[in-house]
Amino acid sequence: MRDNLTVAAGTLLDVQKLRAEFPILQTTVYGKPLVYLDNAATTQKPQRVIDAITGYYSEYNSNVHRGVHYLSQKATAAHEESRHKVAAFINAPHVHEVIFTRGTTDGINIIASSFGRKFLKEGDSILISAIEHHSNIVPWQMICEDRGANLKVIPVNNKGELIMDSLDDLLDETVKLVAVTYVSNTLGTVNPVKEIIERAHQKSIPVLVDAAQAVQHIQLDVQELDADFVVFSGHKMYGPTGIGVLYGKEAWLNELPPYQGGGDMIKSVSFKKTTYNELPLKFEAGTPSIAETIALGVAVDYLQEIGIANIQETEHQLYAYAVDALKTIDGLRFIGEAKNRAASISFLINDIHPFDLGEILDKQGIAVRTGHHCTEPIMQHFNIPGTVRASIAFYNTQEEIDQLVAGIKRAVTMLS
Amino acid sequence: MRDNLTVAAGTLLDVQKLRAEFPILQTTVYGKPLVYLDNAATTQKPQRVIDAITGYYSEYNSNVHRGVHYLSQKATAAHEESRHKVAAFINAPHVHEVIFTRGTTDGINIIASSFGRKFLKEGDSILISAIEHHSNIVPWQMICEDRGANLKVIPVNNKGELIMDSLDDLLDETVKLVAVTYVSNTLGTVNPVKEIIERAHQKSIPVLVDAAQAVQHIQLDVQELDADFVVFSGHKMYGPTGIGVLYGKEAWLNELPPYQGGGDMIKSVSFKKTTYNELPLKFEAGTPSIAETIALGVAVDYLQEIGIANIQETEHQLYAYAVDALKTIDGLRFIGEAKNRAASISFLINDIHPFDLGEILDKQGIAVRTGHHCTEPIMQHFNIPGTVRASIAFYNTQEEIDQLVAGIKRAVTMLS
Amino acid sequence: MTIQERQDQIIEDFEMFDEWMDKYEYIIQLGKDLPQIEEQYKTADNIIKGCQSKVWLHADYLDGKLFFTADSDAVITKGLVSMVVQVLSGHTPKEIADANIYFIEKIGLQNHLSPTRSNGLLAMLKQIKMYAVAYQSQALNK
Amino acid sequence: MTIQERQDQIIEDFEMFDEWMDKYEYIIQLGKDLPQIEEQYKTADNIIKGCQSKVWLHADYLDGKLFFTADSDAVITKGLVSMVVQVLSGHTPKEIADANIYFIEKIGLQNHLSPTRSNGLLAMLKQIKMYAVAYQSQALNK
Ligand SMILES: Cc1ncc(COP(=O)(O)O)c(C=O)c1O
Ligand SMILES: Cc1ncc(COP(=O)(O)O)c(C=O)c1O
Repeated sequence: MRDNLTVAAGTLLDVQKLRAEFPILQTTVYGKPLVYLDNAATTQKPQRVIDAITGYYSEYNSNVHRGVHYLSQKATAAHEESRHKVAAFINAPHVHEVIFTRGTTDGINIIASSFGRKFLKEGDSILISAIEHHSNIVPWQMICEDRGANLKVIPVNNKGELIMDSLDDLLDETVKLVAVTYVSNTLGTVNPVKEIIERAHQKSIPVLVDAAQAVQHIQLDVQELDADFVVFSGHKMYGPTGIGVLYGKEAWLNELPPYQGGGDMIKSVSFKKTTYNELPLKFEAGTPSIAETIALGVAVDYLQEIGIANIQETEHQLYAYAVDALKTIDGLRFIGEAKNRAASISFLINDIHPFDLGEILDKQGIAVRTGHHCTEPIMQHFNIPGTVRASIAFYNTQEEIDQLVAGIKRAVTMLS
Repeated sequence: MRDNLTVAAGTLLDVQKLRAEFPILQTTVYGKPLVYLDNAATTQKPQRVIDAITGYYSEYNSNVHRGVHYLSQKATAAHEESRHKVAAFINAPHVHEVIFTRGTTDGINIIASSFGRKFLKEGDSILISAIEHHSNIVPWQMICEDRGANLKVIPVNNKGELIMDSLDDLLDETVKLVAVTYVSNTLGTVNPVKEIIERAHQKSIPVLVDAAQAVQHIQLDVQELDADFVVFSGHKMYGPTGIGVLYGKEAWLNELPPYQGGGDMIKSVSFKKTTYNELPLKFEAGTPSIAETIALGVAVDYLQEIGIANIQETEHQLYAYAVDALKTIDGLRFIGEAKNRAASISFLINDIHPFDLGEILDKQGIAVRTGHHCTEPIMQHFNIPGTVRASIAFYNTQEEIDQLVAGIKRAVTMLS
Repeated sequence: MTIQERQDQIIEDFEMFDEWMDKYEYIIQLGKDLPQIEEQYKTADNIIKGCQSKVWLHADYLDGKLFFTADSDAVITKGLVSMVVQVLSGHTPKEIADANIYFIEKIGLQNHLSPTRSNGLLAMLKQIKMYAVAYQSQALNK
Repeated sequence: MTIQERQDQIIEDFEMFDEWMDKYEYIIQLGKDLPQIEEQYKTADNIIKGCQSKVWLHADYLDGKLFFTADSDAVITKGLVSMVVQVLSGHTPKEIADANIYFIEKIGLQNHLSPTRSNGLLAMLKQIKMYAVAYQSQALNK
């Protein structure tokens, strides 16, 4: 399920050992051990990430950047160190190309607004794909409407793969930016983003990569991809809520107008003339999410320690196991059967409503997600109201997949 | 220092007892007990707020709103309960008038952008005051520039009080919105926002109140104020970083276009037609800052438990004590001597640079802030490069003020 | 049976079950007894908002009483609709409008249901009460 | 004194002090020895960016050597500037450009200074080295 990925040879992780560091994985739901298969919505947190937050608030909570006092210096140093960690993690050439955001959605909105206001004119267009999350659709719809521009869409085939042949026609001279997800949160499809970037760059069109479902599963090297903008969320990569990252090439970020105004993003303010700050602060107005950036840094350390290549290998095997196991269920059909897939598996069973199935699974302690997963257009493509989605993380086990399959079988009996 | 405030009679708090719940107040800096007088930058957190975050991540971390499973239901319920708590705390008529933001800066930017795009035209103006924080200046400068509108400023006298006589002239027919701070983070001035709102409303002009420095010190009743928009930050009211509140009157919020696009803020999405969600979700795109909203709710509970009226009384006495104590220092002059003041005290001593003074205080374990406090225009008004600012919270003590005064005297000897 | 009697009976039925599985099977079974809405009434207007699954509800006014038919694309939802319809169908608008609905709380359904479901259930009750109020004022105006 | 010798001397001086207070008083004292910049050179161009307080720095090129004068509106900053100037002033552009500056780290200043101060100090060093490189290439071009 990863033919065209360049995978560093990873080794299988000792999952049982790693699970021990996740407090929530030790809990029960309705008296049954929690089987958490909703990792695409958000991942659970290892103890050290939680401890980083507790430690910050208990030992050195302070506002950053402008303080002379000890706590402020300590908080500032930790906050900025996280930026270095993230930069190293994604191999950003410059630390100041890492902008802290509230999450993927925030990052996309920043670019949609700042890029759109500067570069989009009537008749221009933005190119997205048919399998995007609402967060990578609506911001573009909004700015396109504002500027009189058009939203164009890379179509998808019935396996859930982008129809790459259409790309050359779509990438016409009206296109000012391509925004595409690396991994689909609904279908699990891993898009050939490197190829998309190459082909867009041939026509000098910049590309934004929504890596919300990639950065925790796949080695992400912004230089190797040559991506112009990359966005992702802390809470989906074992970090806290309320924090995300926008990577942008220095040249682009310097050219774009700032997004929000306020403290920190300015060099000097007067009622007559206000000068904006340099990167990264130009895009970080107001008090940052300090506890969150620090804890995100710890999550990145954690991922570096266990190794993304190893995570990728471990998850790849579990994914294949899950697909095989689910195939044993009568009437089950997968929604999304792309050649390259990761993390998320969507399916339906006969005419059972996903909501019913999800509810009966829940009562057995199994957490999956049901519905459109914030990707309504792809539901419309398949003409379905929603799917049941199981999404894995490296800490999931084959036993948990077995429980999922048994749980589904039990639910099907009840619901048929 | 609060002549025109309607103060519910509060009783003095048992500060020593309350301090015990703040882990950071038990720590030392350079081997000396921490004297934390930088509360206007950010407040410290009581144990229960920290525990709320730990509890969330350890027991029921999950994405909210769309999940059928137990964890998601529990997280959703807790997240939405916080909204109810905040609504009750500020006496909002409707719970859906409470929008969760990333902080005060985010809240102001939302209104500046959404209100500005809809209502600001060339030649219109926005009225702010001379003592605003950059976060309540720059977003208005940006949208004014975008729309060809003007920024007008309520002037200030040398005590740091707004010159209210100028208001009638300033509130001409070009003014589309007034944005004013309740309490100045630099001077401590408590502005007569109720009167400003009344006078603006006489001309049907809406008012945004920056309550970043008010909500933790003064009973805030949005209905009594009749404010159209009120913004504040969680981290300044004993809650976590990364979270804030935008209150808006239902009628206004319904009329404004959404700010960011993405998950949660839509009712349905297709490439042809996207329908936005109802309040509050219309303004909350993407995964919310879940741990943060839940912990903010706990901070609100805490404030309700100890009572804002009691906080106000306790701080009022400490403030008066501090002003008297600082007066004993030779060469000290206050920057800001408004009749009504709260929390922040700014001063300078002879020609000692604030940065030097702050550094020598820091080495004695005393945390104050130095510089322009993100209010450069008021520094320009007083023609000074910055101030030393001590800002109190209810947990500060008279002994700490004594230490501050002794510390300053020692520093002055060294630096003169 | 009065609205109260029917509620009490449902509460009694539910007390027989210890296991969540049995409760769900009972609910699903109830769904099969739901008086089917005619296809022509499955219109967008008759969809109740606030449910993750779709619910259509239609009211007939006959001899001074309201009769409800309904359907859902999800079988658990259908069971819940069925309970509400069983409790309220066949009563006068005034009885329905005045009815105190306590069975949901008594059987602890709200604790078991996802907030999405609870909201759906509440939306459904609200819709039925609105029908009742509408017919009541119509009756008064005559 | 060579650049190295002067650095070693500062390090030795600092080792005498146990107390932070004494260290600060030493720094403040050094500030008073700083060769004063002439008022005419206190221009915006000569302000070093990256300091919370203002620092003006001016270079004179005399007999193949660079001499620095400076000032600051904050006395601790002035002391820091003074140290840097004492170490580097009166040397050839090449010596300055090639100099390995280790005294800041050795006396643990970076641990004591706020990041704002450290950044300021680094900005100052950078500025001086830039002057040196500029004069060096000027010299080479002749
Ligand atoms: C009066 C005032 N407004 C706005 C802000 C900005 O708040 P935040 O940085 O939390 O967005 C602050 C805090 O620094 C403030 O004191
Ligand atoms: C592919 C994709 N893009 C964007 C998002 C939005 O992320 P967030 O809600 O953290 O802003 C998600 C997560 O739901 C996602 O899966």
